[in-house]
Parts: sequence; C-alpha cells; structure tokens
Amino acid sequence: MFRMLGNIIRNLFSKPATRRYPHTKREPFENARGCIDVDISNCIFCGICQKKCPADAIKVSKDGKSWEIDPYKCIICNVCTETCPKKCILSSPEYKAPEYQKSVNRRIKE
Amino acid sequence: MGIINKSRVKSPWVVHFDCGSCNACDIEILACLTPIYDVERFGIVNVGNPKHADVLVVSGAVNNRNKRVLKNVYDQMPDPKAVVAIGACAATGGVFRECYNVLEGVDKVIPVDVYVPGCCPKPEAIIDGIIKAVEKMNQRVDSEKKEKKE
Amino acid sequence: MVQTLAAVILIIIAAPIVGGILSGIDRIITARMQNRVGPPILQPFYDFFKLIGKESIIVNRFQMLYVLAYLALMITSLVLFVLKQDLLMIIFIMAFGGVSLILGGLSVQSPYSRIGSHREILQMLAYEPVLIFMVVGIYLQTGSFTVQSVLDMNEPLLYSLPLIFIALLYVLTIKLRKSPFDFSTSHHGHQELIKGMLTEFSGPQLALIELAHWYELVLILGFIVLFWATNIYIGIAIALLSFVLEMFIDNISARMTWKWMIWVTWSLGIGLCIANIALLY
Amino acid sequence: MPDRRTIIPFGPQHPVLPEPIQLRLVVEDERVIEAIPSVGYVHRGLEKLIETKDYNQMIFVVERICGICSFMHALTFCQAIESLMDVEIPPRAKYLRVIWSELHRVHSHLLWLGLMADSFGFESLFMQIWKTREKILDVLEKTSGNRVIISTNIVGGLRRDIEDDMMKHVLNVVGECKREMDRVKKVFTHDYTVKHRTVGVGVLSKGKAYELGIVGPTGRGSGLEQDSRTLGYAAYDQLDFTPIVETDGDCYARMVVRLREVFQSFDLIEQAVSKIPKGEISIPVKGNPDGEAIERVEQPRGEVFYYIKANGTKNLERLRVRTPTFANVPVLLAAMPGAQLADVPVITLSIDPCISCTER
Amino acid sequence: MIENVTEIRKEELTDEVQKIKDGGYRLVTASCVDMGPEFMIYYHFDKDNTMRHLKMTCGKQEEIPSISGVYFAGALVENEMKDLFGIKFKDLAVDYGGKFLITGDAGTAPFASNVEQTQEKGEM
Repeated sequence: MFRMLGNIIRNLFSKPATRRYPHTKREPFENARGCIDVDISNCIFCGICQKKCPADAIKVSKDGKSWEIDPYKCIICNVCTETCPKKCILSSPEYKAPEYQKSVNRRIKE
Repeated sequence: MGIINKSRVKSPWVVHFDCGSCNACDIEILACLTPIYDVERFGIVNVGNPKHADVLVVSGAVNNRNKRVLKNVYDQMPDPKAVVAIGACAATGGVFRECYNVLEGVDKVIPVDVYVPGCCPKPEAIIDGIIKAVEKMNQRVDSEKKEKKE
Repeated sequence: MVQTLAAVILIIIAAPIVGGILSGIDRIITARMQNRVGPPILQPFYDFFKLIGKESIIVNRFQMLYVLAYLALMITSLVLFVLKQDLLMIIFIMAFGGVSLILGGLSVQSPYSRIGSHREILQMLAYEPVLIFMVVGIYLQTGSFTVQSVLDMNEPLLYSLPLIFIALLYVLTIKLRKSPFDFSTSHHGHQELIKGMLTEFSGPQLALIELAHWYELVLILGFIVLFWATNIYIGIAIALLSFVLEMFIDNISARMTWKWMIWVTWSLGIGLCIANIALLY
Repeated sequence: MPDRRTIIPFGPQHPVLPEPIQLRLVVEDERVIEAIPSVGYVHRGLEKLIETKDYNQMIFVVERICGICSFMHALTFCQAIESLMDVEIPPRAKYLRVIWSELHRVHSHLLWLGLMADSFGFESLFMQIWKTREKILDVLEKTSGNRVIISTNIVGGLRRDIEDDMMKHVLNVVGECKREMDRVKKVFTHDYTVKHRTVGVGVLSKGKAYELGIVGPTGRGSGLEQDSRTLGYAAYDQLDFTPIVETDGDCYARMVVRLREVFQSFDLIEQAVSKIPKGEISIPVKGNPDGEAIERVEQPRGEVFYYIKANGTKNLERLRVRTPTFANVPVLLAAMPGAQLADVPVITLSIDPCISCTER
Repeated sequence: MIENVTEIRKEELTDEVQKIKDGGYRLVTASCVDMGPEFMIYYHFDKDNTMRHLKMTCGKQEEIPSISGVYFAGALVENEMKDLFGIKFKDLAVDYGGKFLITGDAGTAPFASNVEQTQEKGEM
C-alpha cells in the first residue's frame, strides 16, 4: 500500500518541477521546427516549394511577385526550406502565437 | 459585478473533445496538466463534463460522424463559453483537407474564438490559447452587459 | 439570547471561509506532492463565484429544491454542533442532507448520475454505522449525548476512544471524497462516471453543493476536535493533522471498487468500534 | 428479465479516453453483459489522398495517421517504397532509425503507463510518469525538431543526423530516465491497490488471443511470442534482444509487459548508440516505385502491416494500412462481458487503444 | 513482388481459409485493390514471421462468402471493406450494415471508382 510514499515525500520537499511559463520563457532549441517565413528579396518565384508542400499551404504567383503561406494549413515539415533552390525560405524555432482570426502571411517583392 | 468577472478569468474549466485528430494534439493538451507545465496554476481543470466546463478545447479536423457530437457537446455547455481550436487540423483541416470524410476545420460547425496554429502546437502555445479565449469570453460578457444596460 | 444569535451568524459566515481555505490548502499540498506548483489558495472561491455567474441549466424542477435542502440541512447541523446540542440529532440531520443530495442525483435520467447516486448510498451505508458507534462511545463515556457534556470532561476523549478515532478517519476519507473511496464523485477529472452523482448539476447548483461541502468539511473536522476537547488548540492541531493525513492517503492509493470499501469499512471500522466499546466495559 | 438492464453509452466524449470511441455497454447493475463498440469518429479516409499527393508527400500524411506511433508509420512506408525500388540505405541510417523508434516506443509506453494509472484513479503516479516522459520529449525535440511528430524519415534514409555530442546527451537522458523509472517500477508491480484493480481483470487466454489474431504487448501479455522486431528490419538483426512475454493474460500482465519493454528499449538505445557506425545518412533516390510490396514493423501497440501497390507513376495506386489496434479491438468484445463497470476503463485502456490508428 | 501467394477462386475461399487456419496461421488482414473493372482481394496470414497470402478477384456487384465464420476477427475487416468498397458479404458474423466507418452523407463506397480507371503509365 505504501509503495508510492517515498516518491510523494521526495516531491513534497523538493522544489516543484514546474517551469513558470509566462514569466520564464524557455528559449527554443536551435533546430526546432517552429514556423516558416521567407526573405523575399532573393526569391525567384519558381514555385517548387508550392509543388512539394504536402499541405498545399504555399501560393506563389510569378506575375504578382507574391509569396504567401497560410500558417494554419502549414504542418511545419520544413520540406520547403530544404527544396528551395535559392535557400530563401527560413524556419525559425519560435512557435507562432495563437490568434483570434486566421491570418495569411503574404510577402510581395517590389 | 467585479468579483464574478475577475473569478471567471481565474478559473476556466476546460473540457477537451477530439474530433478526428491524430491524437498528437490530444497528448499535448494532456501534457499541459503535468508537472512541467501545470495549468492548475491558472485554475485550469480538465473536467470531463461539458455541463461543468467553460472552455471547449477541440482538436482534429471534424469528420461527418462527429460533427453532430461536437454540436451536441457545444450546446450542452452553459453560457459564457469559449472554443479553442488546437492545431492545423482544427483550424483548416490541415494535411487531411482533401479527404472525402473531412469537413475543413471546426469553424464549419461551431463558432471558434481562438485558433492555435502548429502541427502539433507546443503546450506553451495551448496555454496561451486558453488564456486568450477566456479573456475574449470576458470582454464579450462585459459588452453584452453594457448593451442590456442601455 | 442575543449572544447565541451573534455566534450563529458568525458561524454561518465563517465556516465556508474556513472550509474554502482548507480545501484550497488541500489542492496546493496535493499539487506539491505531485511536484507541481498548484493553484492559488483562494482558488475554491474563484471557482465558487465563477459558477455563480454561469447560466444555470435546469434539468428538472426538483434539482434546485434538493440542492437547497442539502445546503440548509448542512448549515443547521453545523449550527447545532456549535450550539453544543445533541450529537445524535446532528448526525441524523447530516444524513438527511446526504439523502437529499442523492435524491437530486437520482431525479435525473442520465445513467451516470443514477449509478453515481447508487454508489453514494453505499458510501453512506459504510460511514453511518461508524458515526453512530462514535456517539454510543461518547454516551458511555460522558453519560449524555450532548456536545456540552464532552466539553465538560476533564480528561480528553481520545484516551478512552482511540479505536473509534481511527474508524472516524475512514469516515473523513469518504466524506472528503479522497482516493481510495472517491468512486461516487471525485474532484479529479478522469473518473469513469465522469462526475458521478454531480454529472447533471451545473452552474449555481454546483456552487451551492460546493458551499455545502465546505460546511460538511468543517463539521467533520469539528467531530475530530471533540476528541481532544479539553485543550481546544491541541484538538484543532489533531484535526489539521488528520486532514493532511487524508491527502497522503489520497496520493498513495488508487481508486478501489465499492465492494472493497464496504468490506473494509464494515469489518475494520465497526470491528474497531466494537473492540473499543468492549474495552470500556 | 431484460428490463433490469440499462444501456450505458460509454460515450465518444469521455474524460478517461483521450479519443472518441463509443462502447454501448449493456449493464445489469454494474456488471457488463455485452459491449458493442461503434467507431468511425476519427475516420478521415486518408488512404484516398494517394491520388492527389505523390509518394514523397505521402510520408507526411502517413506520419499523421497516429501521433503516438508516427515514426513507425513513416518508417514502414519508407521501407516498403525502398524495397519496391530496391534501394539499400546506409548502415548509419539503419541505426538512427532504431534509436528514434526505440525513443518513440519509450515515449508511447510512458504515455500509456500514465494513462493507465489515471484510469484507476492514481493521479500522483500519472504525474510522476509524465514528468519523466517530458525528458524524453525534450530529447526528441532537440534531435528532430518536433516533440511528438518526428518527421525525419525520407525514402532512402533520414533527413537529420544525431551528432556525437547530441548522442552523449541522449545517453545521459536515458540514464536519468532509467533511474527515475526504477523508483516508480515498484509501484506498478507491487502496490496493493494497483494490483487489486488490475489482477484478474479482463483475462484473455493464449489460445483465444491467437485465434482472435491479437498482436503486440496485448498478445505478449497472454503468452504469444509474436514481436515483429525479430524480423530484423532496420538494424534490429545486429542488436540482441528477446521478446518480453508474460503468461497470465490479464490487465496486470499487459501492464508488466509494457513496463519491462520500457527498460528493454532503454537497453536497445544504449546498444545501438555503442554500435552506430560513421557515414552519411541517406542516398538520393530517383524515379518512381512500381509493383506491390508488403512491410511489417513493430509499433508500440503491435505489428503494423502496410500493403502498397504502385504503377510506376508518381502517385501510388493503393495504400492499405492495418494498424495493431485494429487487430486488438476484438479484445474489447471478448474480455469485456462479465467485467464490473468500474473496470471498463481499465480494460479498454489495457489494449492501449489508438483510435486514430484504427480508422485512418 | 510478394512471395508465396496462392491464386484461388471465389468458391474455394472458405475451405481454403479453413485449411490455413488448421495449419496454425493467424489472420493478419485482408486488403482490397480496385483494379477498375473488378476488385482484387488479398487475404494475409502469418505464422512465426512467415506470411502466406490468398489472392482472389471478384466483380463489382458479386457477393463473397465471409470468412468471419472461421476467423472472428475477419468480421471487422470485412465490414470496413463493405463500407469503403461496397462489397457485399454473405453471412457476416457482426454486421454494421455499411455504418461501420462512414455515415451516409460521406457518399457510399468512396474508394471504389465506379467509373473505369484509365490511368496511363508514366508522368501524370
């Protein structure tokens, strides 16, 4: 009956293992897959990422010179960052914050 | 009354319903209860009963069979309530969007307050989502009270 | 007369606050035992006021009636206890309170709350005899059933009724709905009957039930304080100590079936009481 | 006297089950007469996606059939395609696949042990086990980028490598978790209240289990020697291990099998890390698969079975997945009658149901 | 290719499966492939890590004898096939009547392409 007693007493007198999340944010691991973004300056709008994306979350229009990703469709698998010939799609380990409305992340190259 | 509003923010009871999720999001929601994240600090308790709950946490893309169950669970919850859609599947159907049995996202069935992106989102993001949903629920109740006063 | 009236009003207001703080401490210590931080101390009050603010879904007309009856009976039993009235009457009023809550649970069609109410009856079956034996023990010791007589005794009750005190700890576990015996309705979310008897109550009704539960908590701890009535501070210390002991028991045992509970409380509980009473002769 | 029977919908939305499955229990005052499962609440029909997505994209769809055994789904799919295009992956990739799948098995078994403790009302044990599991999830996130869905498998090897310092980190986390699990092991095996709730509950004899085709730890709890790792896929043929078998086939035996398998996985990880050779981790693969292939891998819940038919185009023609829980569902029909109502969640969880696996 | 596959006709199914069961095999599963004009059904069995398969072709509207009499677990697989491919089975042990996985409004037999599949080889 008292097998768990040792663990209980050890827990009671040791500091709680909780990471006080909102005050102490743990900085994310360096190659974690957080969310996808593009530095539009050297994107050539070839559309390979659009074809390779398993969730069809990327829309590229050559004439409108726009690259657009829907973070609510994206499954963060990083295939686009690997297949992009110009290596201009970047994956940041920071996860995307929740929002009230779904938004689309659109980049246009002037 | 100030105290009821203040206490509504401080004790959001959560009921979790998985409609068609690959249960990666479900175990992340359960991971929020564990010692490392411990949502009980914010008063969040995972009650299994929609009648006692304020926040409905939904994960997974709704399919044709559980859309009725989802509607039923949503209607059973007493008012002021909020809905949090966890993960890409709940927001837009995610990777299963073109499947024949999947309705794309929870907002096709019930009104959703907060969308948490990610496949699967980290427990920190889920905690943010629930807290944001409760704040939005509180503002909605305050604005309704003001209209009743005029 | 005015003095007793003041005492009554003081108790009616003070008891829920003490009960709420005690269950707040309970949740914090249980969380610390699981290596978690746990909620703020006033969390039960936040839950209470939030539930008051919710829209109330009335499943049938009698539910609110039963909940109010449960609350009123609990308050009267606590007031009688404080006014040092007859112990037997207090226990019967408490039993009526429990029964009215069970009727509230049974009045609803849902199978969960129906089976939860059946189990609550079984729980009452388990702890009522122990309470009655306690009163019999007190009568044998002090010659009368009233609380006043216990207070007038010179040496503490615990010396003469130790076994009954241990049996009373079982009652405290059942009453606090703690782990080995929390199968009719338990605070932890993951229970096969969801919330058992309380599945169909929601919003304000649940708030009133929680309030009545605080009264009940203070009343039962009051019984334990009786066992060391000569010096009130030691009595309170024993009560709090047994309260902490309940948390330990909750965290080291799984939830057992009701057959096991009946077997344990009847054999051990009543066995101890009978042994104790035999000792007195 | 059928009137004394009540039908309890052990409903799709229930706190004990993280996923929706409905068991209509015909109950005669707390004794279960019959349990009729009704499924389909998680059916997405993702096998039809092969018509719109090519086989490289299908890896990410197949991985999301079930979040807890996602690595093994991708592993089976990639191995089937590799056998179709007869591609030989580098030895280091084989060892890495073993390390990741064993880490994934530990995280899945710890998850299950916590949920099982929670189902018979032992919250502090649930918290303790999941605290240990968080360490494993941190390792998975450091090595593969995501806590639960480790998408590092591609056709022809792996996308990510584990460098040496990360390998050392994996080893000492495994050592830490082994010490923590030693403390908790005794509670599962010797605690009186735990044994009272699990011994003799939901008994399944060896003959009945073999006849119903039960696989994985649920079958091994009843004495079946079946473990797909003995097939020797990836690098399992170079590691020595024997399937863990218990004989008395009740919930307690199934729990002990999974508990011992956690330690077996720790030991397998240490063996694999000590034997892992240097070298690159994947081979570029050109062209499209053609023909039919069958592949079987050991998931935390049992043997998963893949049948793939490809016709030389980018899109496959047929993908058929039979997951272990689909084979273990008959246990619910066989072991449930006669049980107490309080034991229903314990039995349902004792087969480690993964409903999203069952219905794809 | 898959080895040790034995081709059988619809009539021999039940006693062929009975022979395999006496041989000590356990039923792994059954897979159905839509070959356009008709279905091709595999039954997979396993004994100590060696597999045996039965291959059978049947028309779209034909009725097939169910093996749930021999292997009870076969009933679940056949119910799923009835749902997804619309195959009709004779004397199924447990019959969900097409409501096993999908409800009515998701379309009947989504996997069976009633129209002739004209998929040419090479790039789509």
